[in-house]
Amino acid sequence: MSKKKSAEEYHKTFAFHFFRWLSGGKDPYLGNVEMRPQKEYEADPEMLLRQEKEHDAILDKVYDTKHNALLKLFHSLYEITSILFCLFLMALLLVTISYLPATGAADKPVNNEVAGRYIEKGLEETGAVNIVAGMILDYRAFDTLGESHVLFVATITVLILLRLDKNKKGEVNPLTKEMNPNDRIYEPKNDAILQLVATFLVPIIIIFGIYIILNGHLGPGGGFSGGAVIGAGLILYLNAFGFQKTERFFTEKTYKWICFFSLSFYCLAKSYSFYTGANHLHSIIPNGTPGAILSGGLILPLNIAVGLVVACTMYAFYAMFRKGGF
Amino acid sequence: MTAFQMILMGLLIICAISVSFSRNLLNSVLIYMSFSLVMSLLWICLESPDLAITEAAVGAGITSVLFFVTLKKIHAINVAEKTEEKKDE
Amino acid sequence: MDFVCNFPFFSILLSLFSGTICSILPGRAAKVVNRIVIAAVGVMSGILLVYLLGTGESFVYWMGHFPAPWGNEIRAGVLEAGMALFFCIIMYLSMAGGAHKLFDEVEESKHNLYYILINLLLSSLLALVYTNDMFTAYVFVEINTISACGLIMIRQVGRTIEAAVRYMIMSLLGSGLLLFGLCIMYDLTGHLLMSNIKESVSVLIQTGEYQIPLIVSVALMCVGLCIKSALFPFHAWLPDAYGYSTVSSAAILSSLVSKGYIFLLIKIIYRVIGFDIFNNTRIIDVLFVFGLMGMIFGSLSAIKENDIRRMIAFSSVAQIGYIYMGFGMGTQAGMVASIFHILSHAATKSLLFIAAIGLTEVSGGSRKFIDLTGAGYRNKWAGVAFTAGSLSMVGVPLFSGFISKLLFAQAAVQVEGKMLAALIVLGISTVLNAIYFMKTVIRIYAVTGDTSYPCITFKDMKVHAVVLVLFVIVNILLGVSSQPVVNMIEQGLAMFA
Amino acid sequence: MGPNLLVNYGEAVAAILFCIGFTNLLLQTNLIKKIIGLNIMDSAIYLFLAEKGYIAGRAAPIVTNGVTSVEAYINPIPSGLVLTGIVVSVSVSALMLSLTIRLYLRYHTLNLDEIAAQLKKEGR
Repeated sequence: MSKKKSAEEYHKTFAFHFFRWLSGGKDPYLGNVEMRPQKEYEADPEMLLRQEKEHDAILDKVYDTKHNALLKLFHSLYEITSILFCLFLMALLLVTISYLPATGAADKPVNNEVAGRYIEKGLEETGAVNIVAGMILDYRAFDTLGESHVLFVATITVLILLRLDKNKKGEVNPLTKEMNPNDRIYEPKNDAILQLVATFLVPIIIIFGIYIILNGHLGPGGGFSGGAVIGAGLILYLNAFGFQKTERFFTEKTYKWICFFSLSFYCLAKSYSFYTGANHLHSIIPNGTPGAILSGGLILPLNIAVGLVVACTMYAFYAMFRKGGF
Repeated sequence: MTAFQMILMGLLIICAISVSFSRNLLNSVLIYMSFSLVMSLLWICLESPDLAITEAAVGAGITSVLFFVTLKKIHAINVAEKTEEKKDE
Repeated sequence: MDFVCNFPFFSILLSLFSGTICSILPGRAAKVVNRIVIAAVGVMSGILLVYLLGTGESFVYWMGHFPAPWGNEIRAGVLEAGMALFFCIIMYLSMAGGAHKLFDEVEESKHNLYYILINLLLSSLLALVYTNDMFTAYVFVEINTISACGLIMIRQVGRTIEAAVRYMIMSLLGSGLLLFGLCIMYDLTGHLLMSNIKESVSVLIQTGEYQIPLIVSVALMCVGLCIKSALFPFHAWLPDAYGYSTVSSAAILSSLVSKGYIFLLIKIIYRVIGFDIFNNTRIIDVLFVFGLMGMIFGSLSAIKENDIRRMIAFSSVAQIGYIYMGFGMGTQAGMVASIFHILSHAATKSLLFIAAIGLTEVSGGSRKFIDLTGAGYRNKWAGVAFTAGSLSMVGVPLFSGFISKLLFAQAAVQVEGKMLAALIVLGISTVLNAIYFMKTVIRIYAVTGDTSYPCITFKDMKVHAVVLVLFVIVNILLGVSSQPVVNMIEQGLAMFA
Repeated sequence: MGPNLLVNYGEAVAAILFCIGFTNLLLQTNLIKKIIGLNIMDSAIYLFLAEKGYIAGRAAPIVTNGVTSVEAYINPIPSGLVLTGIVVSVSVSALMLSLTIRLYLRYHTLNLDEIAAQLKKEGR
């Protein structure tokens, strides 16, 4: 049962005061404190000038890092303590190492049943001839998934730092002025020797990179090293022929989509394998005959995905560093 | 093989120390590049060809290239040459 | 296995995958995806927590087709699920509370990149919470570090970039030491999974083999994580990083990122080394001393500051000192107090950052105390919320800070040699806290004749006000219903063993 | 001192390199050199790990002629861990270099102390 209050009565209640205070109305404390308006302050222009000068002089004096005796003392103290700390760390590590099991021996704690199973059953369980590839992409795939995302997040931070964006209104953002993109010295010049060498070398380098990626489960190599080689080939091409040529087939859009598809494929494929593994379901992906190119279950497609991401990322790093965009 | 490994490790330490004391930034990056190369040789000796390939492609390749671009951006490579080129424009 | 057991795996993969998806979306859509993901992960963690409280035992989840020592694993218990739920709540509120500020400080074309960073940060935090494998922990620590660096420098003014460089240098020193410790541990035990390492370590302790390398490896890992979570002598990067980044970033960094590392340290103590073995080393004494020093010096630096955001940042140094002091006591009670303080500090610090931005908004964007005079009248919601946060930090009953201080004091009484030092420093630190927080509260409620700044009412800041109220409610809930939370923490710690 | 210092010379070299890198990271004033020091530090840890996996007289872990016995190959785990680690160190150095570029463009110096002094002087 609510009783209707008159407006006058309502104005006396706490609720009214509280809501008035909340909505920015009259403040209950404002009226109770005596407030006298101050006399208008008139600054003497000369004095202001002098004050400003003094202020600057004080700042110069205070932040004069080169002639500050205390700061120098602090610096030398810091140097001495860090050298001492590093020497201490070195001694500690050397002593530790002297107690560790001997290198090269076969009967160490490291060579236990874990490594044994990777070597003995690896071929059968993962289908990869290269045991390391089988290990990082099948047995310990979660680490590798994290690793490829480390690369992804590093690219994102580099994009944040170095990408030059135009606003919608066409304003040039302040970074552009800092970056000074008109520097023609950063643009590659038409060097005949470099171009000739690049014409021969770039295809070979890229084919070698592709070989490393596709052969990742059969021999040394894999997505990451192959991708880096391809990236190096692309960078050489860019250096020889300039941005205009590369932009014909490789822009930021291509980069974005390649990265997206490869990483999504990686995530989804691994999710499938994790999910089936954990719930003890049978995975439909065959391992194939060991030694054949189409073997090793998911390892080959994953290597290709990682290779694509790495190649694009390396090229993207270079392009970002050079001119802040593709 | 052991002697070869020891020589390589000696080279590693020499490279690491000379990086710290070299005055020129370009020199220190070049020394770091050779450090990576020696490292990849060492990994061949330690029977890890995967690592050797990756280190050669990444440490001696991509990372050094990125270092060079950075040096160029911060005008640490040959200031004189740069000013000449500006005149040409 | 019940379907619920998939939830930890789903939440990690969902947040990783949403990072990839955000890279092709425009900023606004990325924001929606980000919110949905955080909420979904929070709901899943909540369901998982209820399920675990029902069954009463933890479970292990294979990441792949291979069992324990061969494949990766994640593991979920009450403490892990509770932490994940809490992290999601705080992250969601921080993102919502700082959203309106993001548009002023970050270029519009880079908004989706910001959400990618948040998603990946969430996934790395979840992975650090759930992981059962040391090397996975290292990889996700790196993701956490890099995305935190991105959060610091997304507001691209000189100061934040300098702070980001300092942060990266310190963090990378920390990761280097962590990785070195991990390698030595791997060499001694031959395992990377936490449960297997623990078995091998207890065998090593019994046989008395490799004592020195074992202690050195534990010490290296501890120092690495201490550097990364800004324990007292390593806190030089912190004030700039928290003080100048965008407000959501500051709230998330102070309340979640450093707590992720601390939680990993707790996991290492319990699941890798073993609590009793860890307490028999001298390492806990070092942690205790540095924790005490952090409590005092952090507060002293905060008193000297005249910038509100930097003051709150310095107060973080002091609070992290509290947490390490709890570790240093070497008892179960100390550990429970530390974990409760992780929760209470996370809830309070993000509240303070979000409220501080409301106060600075009505002071012409200035963060100096002199301009903040009377800001509590101009923006009432933020003023009240800031006061509530300050009271919680000082340790007034009804708020969460009181309970954590009470737990610390109770834990200190049980420890023989450290009781006096802990209680004295706790008292001094509380007084110092009161000095600088009450100074600020009095300042924002001082009367000023200056009416040049605008007033803000509820209509202008609906989301912000709701977020502030929710934060205060979380805080008071932690403070009022502390016993269930403490019971849950104890149950979770029992599951760790 | 334990018995194995001379046998473990590879790890000893790794420890020395780690400390050289650590010192560089702490003491060099130039950012570029700090980054190089960081890379040296990381490589040292990877060298340490790779030495752990090495077993004298055994071949690289790539199955040849269908031989799958433990006696034939070295331990594959450290190689896998180092592969992951190298990716991490590349990403980190790319990030650090881009931060360096931005700092230089803003302050025209690579010395962190000078930058800090400049910042304080500007009072922002």
